[in-house]
Amino acid sequence: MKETHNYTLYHPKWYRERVSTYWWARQWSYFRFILRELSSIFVAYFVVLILFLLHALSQGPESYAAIQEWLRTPFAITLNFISLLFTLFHTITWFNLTPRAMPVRIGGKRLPDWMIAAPNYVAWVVISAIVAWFVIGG
Amino acid sequence: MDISSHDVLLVGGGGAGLRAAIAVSETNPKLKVAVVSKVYPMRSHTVSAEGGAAAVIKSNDSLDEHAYDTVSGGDWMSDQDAVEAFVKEAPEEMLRLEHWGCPWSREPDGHIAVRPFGGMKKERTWFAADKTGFHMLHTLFQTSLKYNAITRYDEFFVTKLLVDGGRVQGVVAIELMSGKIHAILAKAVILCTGGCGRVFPFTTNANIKNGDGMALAYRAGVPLKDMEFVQYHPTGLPFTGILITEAARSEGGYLLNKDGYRYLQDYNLGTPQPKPVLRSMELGPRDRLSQAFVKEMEKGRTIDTPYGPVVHLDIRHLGEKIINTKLPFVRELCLKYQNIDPIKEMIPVRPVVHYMMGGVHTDLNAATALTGLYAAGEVACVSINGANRLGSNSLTELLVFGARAGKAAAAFASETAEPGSHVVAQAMDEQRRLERQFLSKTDGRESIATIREEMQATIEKGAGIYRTGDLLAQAAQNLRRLQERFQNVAITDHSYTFNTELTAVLELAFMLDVAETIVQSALQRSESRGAHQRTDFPKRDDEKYLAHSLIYRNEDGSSRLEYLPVTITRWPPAERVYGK
Amino acid sequence: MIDTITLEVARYRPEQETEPTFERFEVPFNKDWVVLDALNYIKDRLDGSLSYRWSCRMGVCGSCGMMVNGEPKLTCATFLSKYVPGPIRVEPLRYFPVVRDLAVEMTDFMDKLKSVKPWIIRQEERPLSEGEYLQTPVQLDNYKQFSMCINCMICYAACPVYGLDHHFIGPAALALAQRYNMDSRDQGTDERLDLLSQHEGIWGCTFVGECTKACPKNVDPAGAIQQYKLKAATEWFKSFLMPWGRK
Amino acid sequence: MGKRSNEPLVWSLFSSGGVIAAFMIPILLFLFGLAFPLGWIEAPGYEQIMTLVRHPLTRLVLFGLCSLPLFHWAHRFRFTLYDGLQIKHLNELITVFCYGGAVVGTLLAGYILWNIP
Ligand SMILES: Cc1cc2nc3c(=O)[nH]c(=O)nc-3n(C[C@H](O)[C@H](O)[C@H](O)COP(=O)(O)OP(=O)(O)OC[C@H]3O[C@@H](n4cnc5c(N)ncnc54)[C@H](O)[C@@H]3O)c2cc1C
Ligand code: SF4
Ligand code: F3S
Ligand code: FES
Repeated sequence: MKETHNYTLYHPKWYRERVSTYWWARQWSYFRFILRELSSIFVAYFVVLILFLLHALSQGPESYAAIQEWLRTPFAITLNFISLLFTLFHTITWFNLTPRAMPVRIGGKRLPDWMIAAPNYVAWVVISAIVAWFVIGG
Repeated sequence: MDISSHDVLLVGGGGAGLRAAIAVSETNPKLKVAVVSKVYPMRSHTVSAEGGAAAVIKSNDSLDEHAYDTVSGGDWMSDQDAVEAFVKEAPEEMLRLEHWGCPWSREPDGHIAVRPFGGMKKERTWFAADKTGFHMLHTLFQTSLKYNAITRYDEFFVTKLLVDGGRVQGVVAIELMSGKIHAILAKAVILCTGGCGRVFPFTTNANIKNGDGMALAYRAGVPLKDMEFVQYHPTGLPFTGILITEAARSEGGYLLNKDGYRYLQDYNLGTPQPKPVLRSMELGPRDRLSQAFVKEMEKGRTIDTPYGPVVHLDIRHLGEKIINTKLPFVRELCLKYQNIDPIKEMIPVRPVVHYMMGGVHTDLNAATALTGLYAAGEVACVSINGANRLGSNSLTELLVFGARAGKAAAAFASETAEPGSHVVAQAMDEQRRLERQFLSKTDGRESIATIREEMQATIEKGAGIYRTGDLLAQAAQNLRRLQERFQNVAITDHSYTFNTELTAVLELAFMLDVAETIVQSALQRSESRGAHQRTDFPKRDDEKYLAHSLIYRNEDGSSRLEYLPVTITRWPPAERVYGK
Repeated sequence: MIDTITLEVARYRPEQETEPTFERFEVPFNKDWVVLDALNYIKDRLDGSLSYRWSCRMGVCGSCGMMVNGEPKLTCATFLSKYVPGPIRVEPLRYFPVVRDLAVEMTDFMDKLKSVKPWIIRQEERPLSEGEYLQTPVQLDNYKQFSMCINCMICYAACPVYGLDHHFIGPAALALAQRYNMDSRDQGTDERLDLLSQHEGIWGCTFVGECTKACPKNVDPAGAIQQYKLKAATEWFKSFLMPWGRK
Repeated sequence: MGKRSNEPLVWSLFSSGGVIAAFMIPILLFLFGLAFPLGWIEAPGYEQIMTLVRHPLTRLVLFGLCSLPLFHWAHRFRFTLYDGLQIKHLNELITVFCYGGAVVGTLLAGYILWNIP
């Protein structure tokens, strides 16, 4: 019993726990959530990268060559590798959440989640192929 | 002490209480209504009701048939004027709930769907899958939020009715959160505190069903009616007492003994058919089914388990689809609590205390013998259920008589004077009693749990499915001894904040009173009728006992019984025939 | 097979303590027991002053939610055997103020339930004499899932957004709003939408999704909220493009 | 908080950005960030890329690809700051930083794409 404690009759003090600043580190599912949210930073990074590339393109072949040079540095490779992992994580979590946000009903029955998520993955493969075809071969 | 004042006060926020509160507000929106409940309203035990609620809505059905089923199901102990009013108002009340949003199960064309139920000759039980009570309670609760005239006192435990000048004028209640004691005054009080299954050791009833309202009324000098009639439901899960709804049988489930034999055919309940037949076999009334179980047990044809003998409820032949759409909760409960899948395995079941036919004696408008005091729901006995309630009549009863109580109390409150100041002094006395007897008591020796368990064992032994004069007399004696020991009960928790030991001890006191009324009423009824089976008087005796028992509390704490003739209007007593 | 199992139960007695402590109790181990049975054993035989809420013991009244080994659970539906050999840590539901021992304060939650107008809103009531509203099983199925909520508040204890900001209306209340919106008998969607498209309403939810994972009744509040967002966004564009379309 | 907020707008931008990012970013990042620099696949030449980028349709897609994912970032990052760091009291600052950043990025993208010869 603490000496300093005072109780007012009929007005018990409620105990409120402050949520720790590191709440997201305490539980695996929360940590996963934070990782998902942080993937947005890498999305933004990607946009910045694209903007640099485009800017270099508009400046002529030398600038474009320079930026390609930079892209070959180990730092850039590492950064892009990590970014790729995060954006993949974004893609997967995003697809898997669509059935939650957009349930589809056919004949009064709710389609199982995977049936709604699956077309996303198919479309993803197709779109990726098209993009690659344009960039590489187009 | 806090004092507040309202026009109409409800004790209890279950189905009956909420329906009554809304009825008061609709009758006279100016009236200030208070709902006092020891748990948040949506925790009330109405939430557990599974199977459904009966009301005539289909064209092949009629009010007379519903009335007849009810009267014969109750072994002619029901007051027939009450039954007629009940069946007549039932459809309208159920429709009202539909309009408030209750998710009733539907037919493909969008009309209300109905299912058969035990003891009913026609399919007339409305259902919301197998969570009917849950949906009804939440619909009522959510709808009640709309009415600004309704003030709620959530988690307030009522300890006493304030009576002065021959009328009730409010209650004393403990606010659990703070321990503060309140005098909540009102011109009219409606008791809706539900049943008292916890008096027994093995029950489907929740922890909060301790007969509080019955004891409150009894202590205030109001008679309790037909307390000897306690319903055993034939199919509870062993150990937990969790109910497997009658709907499991009405959808076509079989009851099988140790040898896989549909034993009900041996007990005058018809011949087995593959499909369910109304008022026959598994769809017989609950009293007869529970009694058949005991007979099977005596013949050694039940299955022994660590939690007592059981029989099997077999629904496997219904198939996965029906089970998942019509009985999903049954499956959920079996998987979760019994670790079996009823699609593949048989469900072990045994009779379990379920419902109280008796209760606070009221008239057709839910008025009790005490001016200003009304009662509705399981706590009350208007007497539609007689000696045995038919499944699915109770939920409807909450609505019909909840609404009637609300209207009557509203009318009464509109032309009645404010509560006087005398009752405040009474409330102070009650506060001092609570302090002295419980909160500041440090010298007790008896454990709450022990007294409670002994009480439960006593009443089970004396007033179980089959009773005898000797065992009842012994039980009465035991209960008196327990009452004495209770004076010496030990209280370890002296805190004002959320003191659940205090509520447990108050509930135990209520239960001891209620147990006594059950045993005394049963002792005096020397006949067998419905749920009251005396092996020493195995016959029904209409000559002497076509009458309700009314039990009163004497000044010295002892009880006395009176009898009131049953009201017969159109259906003279006859033999109860099932399976034909 | 073990004979006993240890429970570490959070105690908070505001008359004596400023913050919770843990107390250890040893209870008999029985494979048929749920955590609530163990608590009842403690209350009946070891320490009568332990305070917590419970009622139905069949997972439908919603009173017995607590943290069991760090996860929000209905204690009447959580078996001891899952945690063998123990110890089992039992705490009050997270993110709510603690009143005493295992009981939390819930008026905030109750106010939130009311704030979403969880009742049928009609421009015109249908007279009882006209019978029931027709509602096909398919229409029923549209909202049925969201009507299964037992108000156990477990989803609140799972949702960090609620933990961080108590103004957030939270999963169960939003699922309840959606339950009425999707009901073919209801006409109050617009009214509720105005209320809930504010920041504290649906937009606070960042789709952590833990509410749905923790919900013992498969209500899927996370889904309800996202569907609501989609609806609110569509309505927003509609009212932007056709300002005359809304009242 | 009586008035209707702008949340539906930013949320819609966030969602569409999320969709685009999910579908397009991994492949592009793989090609430009790893496959080309590491020589797994032969990188297209300057002129080849320019031909592609000059096409108005490509510019439109690129504009969307830059702008919307920035709003996706802005929205998520805003909430991550609120919740992860518990600094909701800096609400205004965060909002300006995040959505402001996205708007600036969008303008920049427009400018660059417009000026590609
Ligand atoms: C498992 C189960 C299944 C059932 N299934 C069906 C069915 O399918 N069909 C059917 O028709 N019937 C069924 N019944 C019966 C029916 O559900 C009950 O009879 C009915 O719900 C009782 O409702 P009530 O409003 O009278 O009381 P309850 O719902 O029990 O409410 C009692 C209220 O009183 C309050 N209260 C009690 N004591 C105090 C006090 N001292 N101070 C303050 N407040 C107090 C409580 O807080 C609570 O709010 C079933 C019952 C059980 C147990
Ligand atoms: S949504 Fe689920 S977890 Fe949340 S209160 Fe309702 S039943 Fe409990
Ligand atoms: S956990 Fe919380 S953030 Fe949203 S999806 Fe569920 S309410
Ligand atoms: S006690 Fe009712 S839900 Fe657990």
